[in-house]
Parts: sequence; structure tokens; C-alpha cells
Amino acid sequence: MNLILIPIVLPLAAALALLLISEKTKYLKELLASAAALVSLAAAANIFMLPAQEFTMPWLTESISFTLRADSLSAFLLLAVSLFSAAISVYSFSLADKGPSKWFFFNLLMTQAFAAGAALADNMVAMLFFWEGLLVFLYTFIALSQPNKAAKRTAMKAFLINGVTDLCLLVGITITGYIAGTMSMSEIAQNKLTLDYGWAVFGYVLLMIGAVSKAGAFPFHTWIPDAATDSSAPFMAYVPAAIDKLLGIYFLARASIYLYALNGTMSLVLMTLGAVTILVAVMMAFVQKDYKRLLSYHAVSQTGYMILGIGTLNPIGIAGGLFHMINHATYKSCLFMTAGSVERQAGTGDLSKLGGLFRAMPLTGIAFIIAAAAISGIAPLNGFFSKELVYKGTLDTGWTVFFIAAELGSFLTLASFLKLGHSVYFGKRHESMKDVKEAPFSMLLPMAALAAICVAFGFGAELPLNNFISPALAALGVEHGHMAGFHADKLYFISLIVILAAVVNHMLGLAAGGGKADKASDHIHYAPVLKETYELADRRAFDIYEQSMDKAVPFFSKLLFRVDRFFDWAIDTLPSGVAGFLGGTASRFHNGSYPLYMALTLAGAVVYILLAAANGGLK
Amino acid sequence: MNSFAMEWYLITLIMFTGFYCMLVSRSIVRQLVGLEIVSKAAMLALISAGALANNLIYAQALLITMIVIEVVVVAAGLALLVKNFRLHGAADIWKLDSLKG
Amino acid sequence: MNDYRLILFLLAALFSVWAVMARRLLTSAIMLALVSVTVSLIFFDYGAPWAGVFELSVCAGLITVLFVGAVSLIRAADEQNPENRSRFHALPLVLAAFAIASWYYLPAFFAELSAWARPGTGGGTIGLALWDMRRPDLLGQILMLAAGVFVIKSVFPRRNEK
Amino acid sequence: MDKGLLAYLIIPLFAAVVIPFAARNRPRLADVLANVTLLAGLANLAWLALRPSMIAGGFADIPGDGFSLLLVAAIYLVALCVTFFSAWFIEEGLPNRQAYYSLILVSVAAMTGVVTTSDFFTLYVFVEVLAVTSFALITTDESAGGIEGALKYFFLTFPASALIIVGLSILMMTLGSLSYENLRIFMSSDIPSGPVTFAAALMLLGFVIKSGVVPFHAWTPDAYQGAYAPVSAHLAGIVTKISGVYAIVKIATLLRFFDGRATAVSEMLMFLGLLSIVVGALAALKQTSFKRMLAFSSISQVGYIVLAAGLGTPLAIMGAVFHLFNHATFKTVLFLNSASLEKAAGTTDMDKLGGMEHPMPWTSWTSVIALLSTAGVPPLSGFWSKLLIILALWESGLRTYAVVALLFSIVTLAYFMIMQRKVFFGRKSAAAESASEVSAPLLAPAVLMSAVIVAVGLLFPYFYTYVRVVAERIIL
Repeated sequence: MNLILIPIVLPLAAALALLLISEKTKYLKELLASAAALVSLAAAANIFMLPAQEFTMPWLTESISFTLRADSLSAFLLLAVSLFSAAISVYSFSLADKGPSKWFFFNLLMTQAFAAGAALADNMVAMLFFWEGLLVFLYTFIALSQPNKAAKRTAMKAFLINGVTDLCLLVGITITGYIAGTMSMSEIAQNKLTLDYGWAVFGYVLLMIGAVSKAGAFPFHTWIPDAATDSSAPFMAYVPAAIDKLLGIYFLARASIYLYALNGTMSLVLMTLGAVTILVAVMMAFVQKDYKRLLSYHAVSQTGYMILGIGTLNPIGIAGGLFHMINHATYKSCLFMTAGSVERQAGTGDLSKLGGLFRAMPLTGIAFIIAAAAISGIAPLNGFFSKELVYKGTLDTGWTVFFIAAELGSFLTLASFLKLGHSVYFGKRHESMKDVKEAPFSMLLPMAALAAICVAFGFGAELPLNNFISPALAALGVEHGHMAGFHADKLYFISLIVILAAVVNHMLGLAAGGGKADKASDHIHYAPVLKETYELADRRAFDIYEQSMDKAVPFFSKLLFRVDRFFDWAIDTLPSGVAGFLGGTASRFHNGSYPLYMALTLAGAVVYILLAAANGGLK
Repeated sequence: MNSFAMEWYLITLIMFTGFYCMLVSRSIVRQLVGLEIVSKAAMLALISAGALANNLIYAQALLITMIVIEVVVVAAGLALLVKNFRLHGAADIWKLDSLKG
Repeated sequence: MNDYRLILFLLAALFSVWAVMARRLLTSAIMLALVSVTVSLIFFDYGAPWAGVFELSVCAGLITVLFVGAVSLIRAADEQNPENRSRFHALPLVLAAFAIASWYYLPAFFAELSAWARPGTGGGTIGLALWDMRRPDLLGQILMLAAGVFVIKSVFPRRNEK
Repeated sequence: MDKGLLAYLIIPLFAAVVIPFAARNRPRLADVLANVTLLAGLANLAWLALRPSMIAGGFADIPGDGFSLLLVAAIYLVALCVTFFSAWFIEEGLPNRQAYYSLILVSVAAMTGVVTTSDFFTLYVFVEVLAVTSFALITTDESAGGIEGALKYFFLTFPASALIIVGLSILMMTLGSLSYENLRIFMSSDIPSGPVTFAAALMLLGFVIKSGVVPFHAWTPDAYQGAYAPVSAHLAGIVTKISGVYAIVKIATLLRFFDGRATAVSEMLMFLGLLSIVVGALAALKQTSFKRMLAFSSISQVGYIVLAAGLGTPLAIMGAVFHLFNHATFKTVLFLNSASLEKAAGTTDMDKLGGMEHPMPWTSWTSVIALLSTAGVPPLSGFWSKLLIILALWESGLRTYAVVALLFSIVTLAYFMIMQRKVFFGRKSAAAESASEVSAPLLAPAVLMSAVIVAVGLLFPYFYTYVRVVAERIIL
């Protein structure tokens, strides 16, 4: 068997095997899932080491073959997917709050298998197949994570939003394949498509929508915060924080750089999208009062940096985007894991009820601090380097406004993490949380591992840049110069200024909030203009999904109902009426009268004979 | 006009008479009479055709079988007539209109 | 067409019209027998003696007997409810109309038909023709007779002694 | 005459003659004798046509043209179902029990004669025998409806015999012989067809009248509705199909419609077929009597066969032959079920029935299978035959005909659904409260036939091979 199939087939087989195992067994499911994830990780690492591999199988037709191709970008992505899968499966070993564990691991492994497939697929149709498979398991993952109705509703919301954008992707892939004449991405890359042609623009925009919505960019992000409250921490750490970001940005990079040669306008569109996503999401994140919900908005916000980075279209920016992608997955997963630990140990994620947990859970606290520092872009952790590359790329395009927006986002990120960290781990511990203990080892291990990666990729930024990002860029066909590690240039000083500003802001907030850390954001929350905006946001006025579900959908469904009734009438009543009339006539005709029947028979015979004689070749 | 055409013309008239009888009469006996007239005409046509084609032996062979059939058919018709008469006390086919719709 | 045969044909037509128009069913039956006799005479004239003999014995004989029997069974009821005779009185008129109308069409048609006739050899005897060429018909006759017997048996069943 | 199949004619005739003597004082013996005769024949036929070597060889060794064999099998199958059903259905003390079985066996012999003969006059003889037996069978229970149906059947179809004889006369005059082979050779030559086509058209008219095609259909519903219950299954399932529709298919192939000979006749026949489909289906919509609705449905289904025969292409002939067989199976099931209903609930008036599914589940579900097959729902047998017919129409460019045929297939489903809802589903009627399922022997024929429907539908490839062999042999 081809090595490249192992990361897809093994989790798939393990997931199916899981279904056979009784829910009552104690560690069998967890062990099986973890083992499958770890073996896949080893296989992925092996694939990454080896030169590019390919697997082809004839599939639908000649032109659509089932091709998997592990070039350095795909292999890198596969490695990341497998890594997070392994980390989460170990983390979930003893976490109770994740729904029925059989189904949790089933969904986890299925998601892993399909994500691996999507990462490796070279043929766009095959990729779409895996991509749509992910959609199914997204639904089941959320719906089965908690036994309440809210989970089902959120699952449906996620499903519909992603379903619509996946449909865009489907159309986009069809158009792209039609224009290019092939469905193979590597073949298209030989001769990149340009946007001179109207259909090409349309196709690319649809591909982009599919990609960024998978990554969770504005305005397709609204299901993520809902999922944060309605589903489990490992799900959040796994899917929206890691897998979706990885795949979305991966495909955005593929589409924007590998398949299409973009022009300046499209670059501007992407950068605007990135900047808006950063700002909107971080503003929302800043005022949240729930651990996971706050993190989930950050997960959206950070996507903005990646889109911004790729939107710059210069090597530095793209490297920054990709690097930020892997960094973000690392620290955001880690942060969600800490959220899961805190929720498991303290029983709540509400910031107003938490506090002073650092003493009780020092290791979780340390992991949190490292990850939070990383996400806030504090040097010399990994987040700093990826953001620095994005900033550099942005500045190189000459659009300083995006740089400022990104820095503003950075400021608010740090401010919100100061608030979060302060209100959870420091300050006064709540009365009811006196006997909170540290999380179990199986949860600490992946957290610690991911935090270690944050540190390692920070201090030794050369390592991932040279080993992961450079080959990935090479696979995308991007020429680039040497990318340095840490160096004290003007960006570093600007980041110091941002840090200072955030600390000052936090102090101000604390003072205004009466020393309560969870109210440290209130001075901005309730500032004029912003207050009304936030209120609107609370009422979900900016949530396209909720708005359409509330207003547009009922209207359209009513309209469709009317149309449907008409067709129903036209199909149901009209023919049956006509048929009934004709049937009644036919039935009245058969009145049992012998002479009528005889006359009919004889008349029919006469007409028949006359016709036969006239046309029978005689006359 | 040759003799064959004249014969068949007269045969057609006889057959017309028989069909007219079947169309207008109410009595089952007269229906059978009409049927008999029609089949007599058919027999005449058969023999006439045989004579024309100089194939009379063959036509007669057919006709003998036909006559046997004729008898049994008439017997069956009369049997039905008797059954109907036993049930309704009449032999009027126009009154039979209980099956309709 | 010789005059003798023409007269016989016209007689057959006349008897059949009479059979239809007769007031009493018994007359009808007798006229039908006369039609049969005329037809058998026509057969003899054609040179088809076997057909004539069978026609005379079976149709003019057996069938007439059957008819007379049936008529005598229902005569009482029939005479109580006589038919509306105006439809039968119309027969000569209708027949004449049909004859005149078809005179311009049918003979020409039949003349064309006769032009297509393929003369046969005309040899052999009736017995050989029946036995050699029409053997399946004999099987059919046997079947027909069996069917007739069972029909009569089912219509006039043996009453159970009770 | 097909010598190989002659035994299937002689043996029932012999049994028919023996029964009245052997079973003179033991009426039950008549049941046994009739059933054993037919069962033995059917088993023999099954061995003849379905033995493994025959199937493996693609039915290449089938004796005769295959069409006869198929129809003989259908005749025996239906007749066996009917006699088996009758054995338990007939009330004790019906005075003419022996004659009833004798008549059924004679009609089986006559039908075998019809399908095995190779001569038009012999065909006519056997058709007449068949008709005579049918009249007596219809009036078995001496009900008013039976006699009315029989009389209308008698007087509305016997004029057809005269037309057939006139057609035969012209044929004899112009061809010198009445064998199928002669007509086939004549039609495949280049000689102008002249009166031969006219003669064939007259015979076709006779058989069209005898098969109950609109506008000559008036006797059909009366005869089927009035007939003694098991007899209506016999009549609708096979007798009228053999006495009329078979000959139409046969003459259609002999006239070589697919060659473009006799176009006018072909078009007239197709028009009559379409008219039958439409009128039969529409009239069936509004019926309240179960049996009468089935009769109109039968007219509609015969329309499909006549339409296909009129088209005459090999594919259409395959469809016609296949539909002929299928019609025998599903119409038998439906009529036998109506007889069961009559026995269990005392009526076949659909307005008085309802909810019969609860007391009579077997009857209900065999009806469902049969009606779905009639309406052409895949994968049942009726679907394939209708598919062949509609495909043939479409391929010949007769799009309108194809669409109408398809549309009225849906109407078929509609009226059967109405029937099923009125009779079996829906609220329980007073009749359903007191009724109970009929005994197992009465169900057995319907279940057997339903199994045949499903089996033929699922094993369509084998059957297709067979039907293709038949179509090749009877056309070429």
C-alpha cells in the first residue's frame, strides 16, 4: 500500500472500527483513536521527509482521476493536521465534557481522514469530495458534542453556512476546471490562469469564498462563537482553531498563488477582507465575558492576518500568512485546551466567576501565558515572527492603512488577553473554587507540547521558516529571499509600543471597572457609539445567517409556498379534474345499452373497412 | 362487371341485411337469425372465392368445418337464450342493461 | 353469371329480408331454413356438392330444428310483448338505399379484387383435402363438438335428486 | 401446426372428456383431475424451457418459434391458477361442476390450438371453440350479470367471425393457401400487396373486435364484470388475449409492418391501440365496481399491446409479446383477488369496501404487486415490457405516441391507487369488520403469480434473451 494513503485510510478504518466498540468499554476507544492518530502522525512525518509522492487511481472519467500528491506544501499541511489530531486525541483522553466518546472519536478521526485527503488531493474534484465530507462531520461533530437543542441548532447553522460556501466552491471549481481544461491542480499550475477573463474572475472569487469561509473569515464566521458556547472545548481546539484554518488558508494560498495569477485589484480585495476580519472580530472578542467565546472571536480575528498576508502577494507576506497559519493553529489549540482544562476543573467558563486559578493550576497557567503571549505577538514567541512577516509584506505593498489596522488588531488582542488572563488566573479566587486542582496529565501533555512548540518556533524561528515555509513556498512556485529570525528593527519597537499601550489600557480599564479584571473592557464596551454598535451586534444585527433566517427566509419561503400552491393546484387539481370529467363521460357512455354498443361496433367496423379499402393498395 | 363482382355485391347486400337485423331487433332469437344470415353470406363468399380461384375442393373442406362450428355456435346461443329466458322470463336483449358505468 | 344462379342469389336475399321482417319468430326460423336451402342450391350450382349436402342437412335441418325448439319455448312471452315493427318495415327502404349507393362502388371494387385471384389446380377429392391439408381442422372440429357437448351439459345439468 | 406442442392440446382434451365419466359421482375428483392435468403440463413446459442447459444456451434450442411455447406456458399457468382457485372457490352442490372443469380444459386445449397453429383457418376454428366455451363458463353461476355479459359477448363478437371468413376468402383467392408461411413469403417479396393487405386488414378487424379494442370494446367490461368470479380471471387473464390479441401480434409480424408494407393498416392499428389506452384508462378512473375497473384496465393494457403490434419493429414486437405474458400474470392476480374479496366480503363494490388490508393482508399485498406491475413501476415485470414498447415508439420517431403511452401509464397508477385506497387501505368498513382472510389454497395462486411477476421483473435479462429469440424468430 502506498504510504500516502495511510493518513487517510488508517483514521477512516479506525473510525469505522470504533463504531463496533461498545460505549461501555473504558479506555479501548480512546486508546484506539490515539494510536491511529499517532501512527498517522508518524506516517505524515515520513511523507514529509520523503520527496514528493503521488498516488493516482482512475476515478470518474479519464480527466477526473483520483490523484493524491504530497508536494512540500501538502505534506506540511498533512503533518500539521496529523499533529493536531494526535494532540487532541491525547488531550480528550480523560475529558468528560465532549459528548459520547465513541462518537467524538469517530468524528475526530473522520475529520482527520477527510482533512488529510483534502490536503493531499491534487485533483480538484477529489479535493471537493473530501471537503464536502468534512461538512458532514462538522455537523455531526457539533450536534453530538452536547445533548441539547442548542448544539443541534448551531450544528445546523454551521452546516448551512458552510454548505452555501461549499456550493460556491463547487461552482468555482467547475468554472476553473472548465476554463483550464483540466481538474488537476498541478497541471493548472503549469500554466496559471489570469483574471483577464470575466469567467475567471468569477471562478476565482467563488474559490476564494469557499476557502476563506472555511478558514472562518468575516462574514462567514458567525457559527464559530456559537459553537464555542454550544459545543466542547476539544472540538473548538480541533476544528475551528486548527483544521479549518489550516485547510482554508492552504486552499486560499493554492487558489491565489498556485492556480491563478492575481492582479492588484484582487490583492486589495483580499487585504481589505483580511483587515476587516481582524478588526471586527477582535472588537467583538475584546468585550466577551466567556472564556471559549472570547477565544473563538480571536480565532476569527487571526484569520484576518493570514488572509492579509496572502493578499499582499509578495513572498514575505505569503510566508507570513502560512507561518501564521501554523502558529495560530498551535497557540489557539493550546488556548482552547486551557479553556477545556479550566472548564473541566472549575466547572465554568464564565469570566466573572473565575479568578486566581494560577496557584491551583500552575502548568495550565504557564501554557496559557505562553500561548497568550504568542497570539498577542510578544517577541520572541512564534506569533511575533509571523505577524512581523505579515506586517513587512503589508508595508511592502505600500498600503500603510492595512498595516495600521493590523497593529490596532494586535493592540486589542493583547488587551483582551490581558483581561482574560487576569480574570482567570490572577486576582481573587472565588469562594466556590477553593479546591480546584490541576488538570490530569493526559490533558497537560498536549498543552505543554503545543506551548513548547510556540516557544521553539519563536526562539528558533529559522527552523520552521527554513524547513516548513520555504519548501511550501517553493511548492507554490514563489521566489523568495532569505527570511531572518529575530532582529530588532522598527517593527520590533512598534510592537513594544503596542504592548505598552495595551498594558496602559488594561490599567485604565481595571480602574474604571472597580478592580475587576473581567470588567476591564467595559470602558471601551460602553463608550459612546461603540456601545450602540455592540448592542446591535449582541442582537446579531451583523450576522448574515441570523438575519436571513429571521427575515429573508420566511419571506422567501412564503413566496415559494404561494408558487408551490399554484403548481400544486396546476398539477394536482387540474389534471384530476379533467381526468375526472373525461372519466365520468366515458363511464356514462357505457350505459349498458346493447343497441348503442352494437351501433358503435358496426360503425367502427364500417369506418375501418372503408379506410382499409381506400388505403390498402386497392384504390 | 364480371359475375364474381355481382355475386359479391349480392353477398354484401345479404350481409347488410343480417347486420341490420342485429342492430334493430330486440329479440334474442332474431339476433341469432341475423347472425345466421351474416354467416350464410360469409359462406357464400368463401365458396364464391373458391370457385373463382378454381380451388373449390379446398373451399369445401373449409366450409364443412365452418358448418360444424356454425351448429355449435347456434346451439350455444340458444342455450344462452334459454338461460336468459329461465331467469327473466323474456328474450329481450335491449332490457339487459344492469351492467353499466 | 348465369341467370339461374342470379335468381338463387336474389331468392336468398329475399328470404333473408323476409326472415328479418317476419312478424312471428316461427316464420323467421322457417325463412332462415329457406335461406339455407337456397344457399345449398347455390353451392350445388357452383359445383360444390359436399358443401351443398352439408348445408342442406345441417343448416337447413339441424339448426332449424334447434330454432323451432327455442321459439316454441319463448313464443308465449314473445307474443305478449311484440316488438316495435317500424324499424323492420324500414329494412327494404334502407337495403335499397344501400344497394343503390354501393352500386357505384362495390362492384368495381370486387371486380378489381377478382383480378388478383390466383387460379389454383383444383384437383383432389374432398376426403383427401380434409385429411391431408386440413387435418388440424378436424382436431378443431372434435374440440368444437366436445365444447358443444359440455356447453349443453352445463346449461342443462343433471338435476341432483333431492 | 406445431407437432411438438400437440400433446398440450390433446391431453387436456382427453382429460376433459374423461372427467364427466370418471367424476360422475365424485365431484371432488374433477378438481383433482383438472389440476393434475394442468400441473403436469406446466411442469413439462418448465422443463422444456427452463432447464439449465436451455438457459445457458440463450434459448437457442427452443422448439418452434418460441412464441407458442411462451404462450402455452402462460395459458397453463393461468389455467392452473384458475382451476386451483376454483377447486376451493366453487360452492358445494353447484350442479355442473364436472362440466365446468371440462370446459376449462377444452378452452385450454383450444387456446393451445390457437397459439400452435400455423394456418389462418385453423386459427379461426380454435378461436371459435374458445369463444363457445367462454360463454358457457361466464354463466357458470347462472347469475343475471353472467348471462347479460355472456349474451353481449356473444352478439357483439360473433359478427367478427364473418369478417374473418371474408378476409380468409380473399386471402385464399389471392394466395391459394392460408398458411402463415405463405403470407410471410408473399409479404417479403416485392409483389404489390394489393388485396392481400385488405384481406389481412379484414381479419385484423375481426381479431380487434374479439380482443376488445376501443371502439369495439363495449362487451369487455360487461363480460368481465358479470362473469363467474374465477372465470373472469381466466377470461381477462388469458382467453381474450389468446383469442384476439395473439392473432393481432401474429398478423402484424406476418404483414411486416417494420418493412413499411401495409403502412395504412399499421397506422390504423396504432391509432386503435392508443385510443384503447386512453379510453380504457379514463373510464377506469370513475368505476365503483372492482371487477369493472379491472376490465377497463384490461382494455387499456390491451391497447399497449395493439399499439406495439401496430408499430411492428422488432423492439415493439418484443414489448408486445412480453406485455402479453405480463398482462396474463398481473390481471390474473387482480381478478383472483377480486374473487377472494367477493368470497370474504360478499361484494366487489369499492364504495362498500375499505380497510380490507386488516383482515386480508395477503390479498392486499399481492394486489399491490400486481397493480404496480400493471402501472409499470420498476423493477416489476410490467415496467420492462412498457419500457420496451415506449422505447420502440420513441425510436421510431413517434414521440407523441410515446408520451401519451407514458402519461397513461401514470393514469394507470392513479386509478389503481384509488382502488387500493378505497378497497384495502383507509377506514375500516362494515365489510372489513366481519371479513377474514380467505383460506391458504385460495391465496396460493395469487401468491404464485405475484412471485412470477417479481421473478420475471428481477430476472429480466434472462427473459429478455428469451423474448429476443422469439422476436427474431417470428419476424425474420
